Amino acid sequence: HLPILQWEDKRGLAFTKNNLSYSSNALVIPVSGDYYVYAQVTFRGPVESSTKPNSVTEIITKVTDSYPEPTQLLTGTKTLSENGNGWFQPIYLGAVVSLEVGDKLMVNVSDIKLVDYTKEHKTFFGAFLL
Amino acid sequence: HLPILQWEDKRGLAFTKNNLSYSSNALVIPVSGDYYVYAQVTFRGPVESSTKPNSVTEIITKVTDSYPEPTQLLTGTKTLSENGNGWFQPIYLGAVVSLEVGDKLMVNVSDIKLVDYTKEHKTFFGAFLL
Amino acid sequence: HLPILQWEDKRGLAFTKNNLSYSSNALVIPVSGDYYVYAQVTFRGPVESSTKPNSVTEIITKVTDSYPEPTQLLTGTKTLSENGNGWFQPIYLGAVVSLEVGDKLMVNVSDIKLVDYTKEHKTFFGAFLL
Amino acid sequence: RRHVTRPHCPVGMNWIETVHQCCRQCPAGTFLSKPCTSPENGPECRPCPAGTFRTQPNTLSECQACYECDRQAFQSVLSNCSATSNVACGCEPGHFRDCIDWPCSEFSCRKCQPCTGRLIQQPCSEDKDTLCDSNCKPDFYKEGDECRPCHMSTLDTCGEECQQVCGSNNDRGSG
Amino acid sequence: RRHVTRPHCPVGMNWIETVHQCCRQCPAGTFLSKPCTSPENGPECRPCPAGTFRTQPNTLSECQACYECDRQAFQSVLSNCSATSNVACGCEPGHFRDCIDWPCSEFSCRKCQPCTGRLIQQPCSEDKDTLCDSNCKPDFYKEGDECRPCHMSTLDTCGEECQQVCGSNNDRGSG
Repeated sequence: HLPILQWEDKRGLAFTKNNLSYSSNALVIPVSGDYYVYAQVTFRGPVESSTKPNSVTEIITKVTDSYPEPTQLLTGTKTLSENGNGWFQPIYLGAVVSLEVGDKLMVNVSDIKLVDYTKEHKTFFGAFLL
Repeated sequence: HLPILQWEDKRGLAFTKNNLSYSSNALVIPVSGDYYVYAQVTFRGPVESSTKPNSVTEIITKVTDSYPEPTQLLTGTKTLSENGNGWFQPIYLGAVVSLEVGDKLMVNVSDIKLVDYTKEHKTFFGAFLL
Repeated sequence: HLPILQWEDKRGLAFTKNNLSYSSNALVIPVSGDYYVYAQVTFRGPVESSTKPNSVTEIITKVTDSYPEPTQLLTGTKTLSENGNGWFQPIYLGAVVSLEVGDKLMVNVSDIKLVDYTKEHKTFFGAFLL
Repeated sequence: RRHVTRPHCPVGMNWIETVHQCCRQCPAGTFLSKPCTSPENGPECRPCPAGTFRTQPNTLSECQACYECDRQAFQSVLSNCSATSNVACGCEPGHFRDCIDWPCSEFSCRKCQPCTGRLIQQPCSEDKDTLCDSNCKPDFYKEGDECRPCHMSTLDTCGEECQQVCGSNNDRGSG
Repeated sequence: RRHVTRPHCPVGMNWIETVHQCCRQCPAGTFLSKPCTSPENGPECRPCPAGTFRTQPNTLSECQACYECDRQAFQSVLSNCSATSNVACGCEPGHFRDCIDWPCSEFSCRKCQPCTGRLIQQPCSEDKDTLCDSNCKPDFYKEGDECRPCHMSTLDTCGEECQQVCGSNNDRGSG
């Protein structure tokens, strides 16, 4: 599977409440229902080791005890046409999904070395019950 | 008018509830109020027939009995600078709009042949009452 | 600081209600709580005076009486690889933030001359209490 | 906290929150339409509707929607979606798979290059373009990075390279 | 409307909505953990936890998260984040700051160009690439926009430009 992002859940703008908790890289759903789930990942390059990527991908996935494989809920794939020097590419995803209590939400990316983790307002992830 | 996208409303991740129904390519508003409306369309190319497009556009429109023409609610237009080979370009739109009972919401695109319809988590459309 | 966008709050699709008011370029928070805040800015070029920009940035900021400096809540930065002729680049941002009564929300951009202000459905800004 | 850890169910069974008990999993190709009333009797499982699938035993309330192959982008169906497996897509003949991402879940189908005037070192395959020989076939001369047939060359278009390769042919007035 | 304008508090104090009164500000490097019970007695201020900061006196309930320097993109830490100041990032030695936006809050660190075979007009600095002299150093000849050392040239690779510069050296059989 694609690498999973880790998140800050307490400091600065980050917070969890209404029993929506964050543990081992996932938001854990406290009560079944319809949630608006969203995430933005800012990708940037070039970076040291990685070869010149021709695309970046962000996927919000769901893991549930009722099924052995993760389910891809939302996907954003963008090809890159930036030339040699510095490039930035934000991808925002958001939609309503039906979730069960205990379901886990995670964000996967095509290449973790391309993720801009330097500022909390550029890469973020969240959900709220409708 | 620009071509209108058709949507799956029952299978896989798709669902309709709280009387929000889907018929003839549109979400039908069951009760007047403010809704958060959103849609993502992933465009991709090159495709067989179409000449090399220089831009892609996604528009969420409203059709109402009280006015003969559709109203453009949200628009995302992106020029393409990808060279010859395969390219992907997702466009996400979302905002709060005031709607009346019976209003219909649809998604128009600049060129339907450029829409990636192959995976439900790449192109999606929805709304919820605030 | 980066230039602040001005918004239409009454005509066309624009509206304010539930005491969320708009004054001096900012949405004013009427009651403390968690809000989903969002904005899309469509950037476009080339424009007369400005040199060829190599990026565009949109930032949703918060100004509060409790702190002398604005806080950056959400940021979208995209490098431009468009060649000479006309280009369009929409940036959408949206997330849940905790706000206090009296807080002010604004949208800053890297270069105000590059903002496409011509159609209300291409550049928009809003928030709703969860 | 109310639900610290979910009680563990025996192998082949999953915890069903709504009935607060373990139920047997529905087999691959089906979904859970009604939970079991007790662990002993089985849940009601219904086959995945057309256009959906489940590759594994599960206690989900719906099946996953099948992907579709991108016909407009020269993709072809390698195997159709079934109740227990997603569709598998490849490229139409004369095209190869150009991966957009890793592990190539997104790819575009590009036309195989024809190697006009050259010998084929390696034919076009599922995921690699034809590999053409670097120099031209006999009776072809190099023009930039193209190989042109001698018989198409005329005296004034036949530059130095062409002379070398096709020179003798012209004397024999062929073509 | 209920709150047309907020009552003004004296300098050094902010209006706290939850207790409907003015409270003294917490100093930079701390945040307001409990509002004051009356304007006279102070609010409870707690130091910003590790990884957060406040540069100004405030009555906020949390501190701002520190930025991080982009190590994979050759950024280096000029000064660490402290309770009262954000991290400051620059570029690793041998790189210069290539601003992506104005006022250069986003920048990438690019390798300084080496000026092989040329004199350096201006060395590489924090925010500007090395400025190389337009013509080549002595004993170097121009090839395209590169400067090549004479001693590396051999008779057949030494074109016209090279002859001019290195010609006399070859006679003296150097290298």
